[in-house]
Amino acid sequence: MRLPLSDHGYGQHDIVLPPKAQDRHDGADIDLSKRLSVYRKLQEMRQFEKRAYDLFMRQLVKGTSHLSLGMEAIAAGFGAAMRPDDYTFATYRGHAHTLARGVPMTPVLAELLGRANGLMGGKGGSMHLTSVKHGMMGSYAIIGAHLTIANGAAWSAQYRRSGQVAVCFFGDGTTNIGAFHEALNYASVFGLPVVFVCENNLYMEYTAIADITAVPRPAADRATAYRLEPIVVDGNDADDVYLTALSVLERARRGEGPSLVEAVTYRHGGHSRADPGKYRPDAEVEAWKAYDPITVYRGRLRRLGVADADLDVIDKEVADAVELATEEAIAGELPSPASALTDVWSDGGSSWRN
Amino acid sequence: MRLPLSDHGYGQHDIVLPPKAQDRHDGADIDLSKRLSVYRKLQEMRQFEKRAYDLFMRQLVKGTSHLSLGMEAIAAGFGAAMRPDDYTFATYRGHAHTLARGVPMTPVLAELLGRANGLMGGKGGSMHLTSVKHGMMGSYAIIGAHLTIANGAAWSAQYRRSGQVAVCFFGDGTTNIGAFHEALNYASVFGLPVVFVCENNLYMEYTAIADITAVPRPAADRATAYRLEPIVVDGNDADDVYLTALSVLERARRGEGPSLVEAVTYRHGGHSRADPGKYRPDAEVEAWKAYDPITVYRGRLRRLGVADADLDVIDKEVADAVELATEEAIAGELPSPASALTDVWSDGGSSWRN
Amino acid sequence: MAQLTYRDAVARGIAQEMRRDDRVVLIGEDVAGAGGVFKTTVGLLDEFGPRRVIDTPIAEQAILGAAMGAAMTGLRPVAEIMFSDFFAVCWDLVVNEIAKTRYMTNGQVTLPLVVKTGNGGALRFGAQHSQSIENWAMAIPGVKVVTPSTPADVVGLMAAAIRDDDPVLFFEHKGLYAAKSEVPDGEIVDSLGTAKVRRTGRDATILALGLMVPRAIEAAEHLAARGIDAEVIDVRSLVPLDTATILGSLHKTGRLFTVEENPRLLGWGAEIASIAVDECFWDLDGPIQRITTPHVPLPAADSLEDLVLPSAELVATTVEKALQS
Amino acid sequence: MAQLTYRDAVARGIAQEMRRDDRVVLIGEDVAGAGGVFKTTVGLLDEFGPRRVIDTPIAEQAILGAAMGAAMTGLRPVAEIMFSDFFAVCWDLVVNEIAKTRYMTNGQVTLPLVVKTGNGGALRFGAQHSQSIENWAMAIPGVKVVTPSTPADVVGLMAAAIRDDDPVLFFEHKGLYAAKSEVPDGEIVDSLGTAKVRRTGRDATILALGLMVPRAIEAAEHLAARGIDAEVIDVRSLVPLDTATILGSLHKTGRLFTVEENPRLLGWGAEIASIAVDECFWDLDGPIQRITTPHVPLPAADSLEDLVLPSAELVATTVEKALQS
Ligand SMILES: Cc1ncc(C[n+]2csc(CCOP(=O)(O)OP(=O)(O)O)c2C)c(N)n1
Ligand SMILES: Cc1ncc(C[n+]2csc(CCOP(=O)(O)OP(=O)(O)O)c2C)c(N)n1
Ligand SMILES: [Mg+2]
Ligand SMILES: [Mg+2]
Repeated sequence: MRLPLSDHGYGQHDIVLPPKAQDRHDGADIDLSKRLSVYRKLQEMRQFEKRAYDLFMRQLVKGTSHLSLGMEAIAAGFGAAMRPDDYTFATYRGHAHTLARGVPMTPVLAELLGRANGLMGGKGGSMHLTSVKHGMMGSYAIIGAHLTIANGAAWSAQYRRSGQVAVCFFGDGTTNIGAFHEALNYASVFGLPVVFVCENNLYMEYTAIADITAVPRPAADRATAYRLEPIVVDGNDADDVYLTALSVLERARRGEGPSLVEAVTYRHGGHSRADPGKYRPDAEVEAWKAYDPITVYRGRLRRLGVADADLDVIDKEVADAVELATEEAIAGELPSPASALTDVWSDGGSSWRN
Repeated sequence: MRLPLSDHGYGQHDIVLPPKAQDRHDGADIDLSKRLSVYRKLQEMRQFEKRAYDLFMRQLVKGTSHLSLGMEAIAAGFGAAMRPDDYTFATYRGHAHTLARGVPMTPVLAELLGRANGLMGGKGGSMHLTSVKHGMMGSYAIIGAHLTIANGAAWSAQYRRSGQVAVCFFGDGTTNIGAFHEALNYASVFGLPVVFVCENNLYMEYTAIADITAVPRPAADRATAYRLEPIVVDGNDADDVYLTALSVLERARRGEGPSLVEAVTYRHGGHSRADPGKYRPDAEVEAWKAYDPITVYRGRLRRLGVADADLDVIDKEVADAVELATEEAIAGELPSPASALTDVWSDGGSSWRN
Repeated sequence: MAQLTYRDAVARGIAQEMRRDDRVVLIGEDVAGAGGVFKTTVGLLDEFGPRRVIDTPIAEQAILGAAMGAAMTGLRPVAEIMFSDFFAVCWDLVVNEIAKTRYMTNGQVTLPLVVKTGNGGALRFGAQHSQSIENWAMAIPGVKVVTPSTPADVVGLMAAAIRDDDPVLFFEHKGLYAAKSEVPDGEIVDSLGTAKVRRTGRDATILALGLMVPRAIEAAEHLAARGIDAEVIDVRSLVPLDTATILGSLHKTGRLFTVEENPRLLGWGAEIASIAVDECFWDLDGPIQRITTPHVPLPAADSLEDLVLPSAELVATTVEKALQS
Repeated sequence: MAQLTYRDAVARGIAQEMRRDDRVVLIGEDVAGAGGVFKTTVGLLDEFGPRRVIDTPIAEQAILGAAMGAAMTGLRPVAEIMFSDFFAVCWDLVVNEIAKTRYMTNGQVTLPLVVKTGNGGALRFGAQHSQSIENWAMAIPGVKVVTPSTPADVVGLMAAAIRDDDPVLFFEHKGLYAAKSEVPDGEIVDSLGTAKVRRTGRDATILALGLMVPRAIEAAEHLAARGIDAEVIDVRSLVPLDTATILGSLHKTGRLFTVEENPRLLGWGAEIASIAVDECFWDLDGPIQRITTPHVPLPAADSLEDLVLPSAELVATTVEKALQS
């Protein structure tokens, strides 16, 4: 279905609809306890992002922020498959990926609020969430750069023979910038243990990826340019993501080099706090909201015999955790003025002279 | 044939040998007068570059310089196919491409010598040859950038509906830098009348392209990533280049968008003045020197019945022209000191204050 | 005479020029359909159509390359780099290509192009989306550097930049987009390379740029209350630099202060201080002081960002202390 | 004690550190098999093998990204950017990533890496291969900036840079690669952030960097013949800046001159001049003068390049004129 320019002033492109069936991966060989932990993660991410949104509306979060609402299955699926010492590299849209590595909610929320108990003491903010001790090696807000940085962590793992893998998440729009190309060729040439995951949510900021990309599948259709397999997964089905993640992580650990995974998904809201997302055709938005990663996953668990009551318990436990995190974040002190001048250098300071 | 690291300390890669037969394009439908003009161009480029080399050895050319010896068929073939108002964008290895557009030898040689009668008055040098009135829109010495600039000229031609095409030449090593990727996607998305020509001479500076590229054909194997046809031509056979150039230029003029052509070739000498080229296996160098673009073309003309004597006349005329250019260049004045401070701005000056 | 926001003034300036010259075209990420992520190009797609107002991929090198190639072949492009921080991914096009080509070609190539960008802090966007980088550009021979501080200046300087035959980097301050003030009706064309005296005074010369201009003016009012009569100059253009106005004021007041949003080292005020101590040494009644952001990346937290950016109060106390000692 | 070229000193400094610490690795274009296009890494592949000395594609963003990611996960990479002009294609990695990450992460990430590069002119390479860009780096909080002027300093400062836990940009001057002088035997480790007085004098302080250091020393000798006793300071490190040595000398001589290869606007001397006129105003006996390349791109022709780069003679006459007036 092609929308003429007149319908929405935002270029001309086919709308992409999600799969109809939600049970395609019901039969996947994943044990129930794992699936329940994935469900819990999905809930944590969803409820956390909704709370983050509420706090913007209450003017408690300053600046901007980019939510993963509707895209949680990718972070949850990979998080469930990664080894604790693997490396995550994410973008400004990194809340879910941070939680996926087991970072507690309180410091993440406190960072959004610019508090001293924030994950980076308020100095980084929403777009730069980092927790090295959880393998969360950073959230990067300039498009493209972090793909090359992920290569470096993978190179180091290869050099140290540690068996670690670097997983780098980025968006569809990122596939058109130079650093993407440099990073993919470099990783392939040196057989680095890195997994590149394109979260294709069909839009960059306000422009449809289809309007400014030479090929229909922004990542998968570029794979062969780097001697890689084109891999496309259902980014709204955590089981599909999880199984793919297991196999590409294993491939990297076996020393067989990088992979490029395109996970097709959709964001429920706008690009960032400021954006109502009006440029997206209603039919597209509704279809994807119906094919919601949590709906999909909860439906699956019920078909597999899990009682609603048991899932409600998880939801409630997560809700309580979000409440607690909110209170702790709001109760956080403002950063000490002195902290504005610390940690430019490894000596802890910021002096440029003697 | 794979050379172990021990044979030459420069990585491990197959050596690439040229075609055996030299007559593959004897039958091409190109009239003899055109072929004779192509032969003359080949001679001009070859004798010019040899002279440039001699002048380096005589310390008359300062700085560095990058010769096209062995690669002339690409510049000659495209030059013969381009419309006078088409645009050329070249690299630091741009002497041949400049001559291909009809720029006289004297100002080119004088520019290498840093004289006032140089093509840019001595201010640009060997790596930046430019003659706007000949459609030679510049030689660019930072890898990658000029592919994006060629897009701009093509966009302008498209906007003005002028029917002009921009032709952009670059090397194999350039296919791994970010700007290549940005430029190719951008050109494809907007259907720009631009032709990208990769002069694949198998090496970047001292490193074999095969050692640091994910795919065997650095340009052609990337074409599909931009919804383009993979096109490979014999870069040492001017007729193969010429016919391909005609078709991709026509395609661009018809409004069907960009093309990416990989022309396989070899440089007879080192990367630049300073480089003896020792990193290349002898077997490879000898094979390619035997498959020399001038040998190939002269052999063809003879098989087509042109007498050696007639070709010798052309060679002699070119030799005389090179002599004259040399005298005129060496006789050139040094640039006026004042010229060091002109033409930063369109008012002709360089003042940054009032 | 109507009230206009700084944000809307950008679109007005571009539209004014696009109407009179169809060689003027606009490209950038989300500039067409969305009217720009900062809404500085609203209405341009509707009025001028998709041939002249174009959404691009996320490919800043491709954007600036397209602008440069088009400029050298007859168009007068305006390109947007969404946040000035992103100049870092296409800096090669600016410093090695756009800035040098006219000189290297001995004047054969002319590049009438404008690169507009959202610059500066105070919006809590953190270290990678808040930088003031006019000083990066000032260091590069071959590009003109403009930073308007009022809606009227935005319209007039944008028009002047588009009509200029040299490459102009046009720094819009993100912290001023919402600012509103009177803008004359009809065509406005200002001139590049001119500073503006925003407040006349006898005791000290305060130079400021962009968001620092209103803060310097506010500081001058505090100072007036404390009996110090400061002159405030809106530098507006770093290249060309209006040294006549700046040094003329210093000659009058004998004291020079700069208010710079950039981090300390090699902020734009350093060059002006070095010019002043060379050419006006005997005019100086005391040290030249630069008030800048400390030499650190910008923190994200609002409380910390407010602490590091120069405030009107900091300017006032610094000048007062200096004049008392 | 042996004679060593500046070029060979680079390889010696890197080798010294690679021997003692196998976390030190080297990447760059043509650095392994070819020993570097300037032959500054000759012998390293043979001694340390292809796991530690690696030829890369032409992909400067990928090179610096690899260095950064490796540095944050336990290695101590040395990366080469062949010509400093090429920093423009990977400037984002330097200014937005490498320089800011420690601060943004509140100290969680440490980046012990060195980026070495061939900087500067006088080789007739033209506008895109001759720039002196230490000033670009000095303006960025979070990177240290070093420029040695002698072979001994190359070894010692390279060792110090590799052992330092912060990112260091190491500017080798291409015009000095062939320079030869005595270098002590055995391990040499210098310290970052220290300037060196190359010639002591009473009448004027001349600051210089890289290729300008020998020229400043030569100028001082001319001046001595003309009865002027100039002190010459090799700044060596722009960040951290040895203000103690620099301002101490100014306190003694009362006159300050900078000799900068960079184009005029916001060259490194501008910052030092602005510090001096702020902190040492009462020490100054006259104007501070900056001797720089004019604010133009570098021309290719040898006669023109010689004309625009500061010469010993220009330095001598400038200082002489200034002290006589
Ligand atoms: C180099 C660069 N250019 C532009 C931007 C502004 N920007 C931030 S997010 C974004 C859209 C990215 O789209 P995509 O890669 O699809 O990721 P998504 O936000 O959809 O997850 C843009 C253009 C940037 N941060 N960096
Ligand atoms: C961005 C950038 N990186 C590195 C260089 C240094 N350099 C100049 S030519 C060259 C090799 C280019 O190889 P290729 O593209 O194959 O062109 P060729 O010289 O073989 O014609 C390199 C690395 C440069 N000029 N620009
Ligand atoms: Mg997207
Ligand atoms: Mg090559």
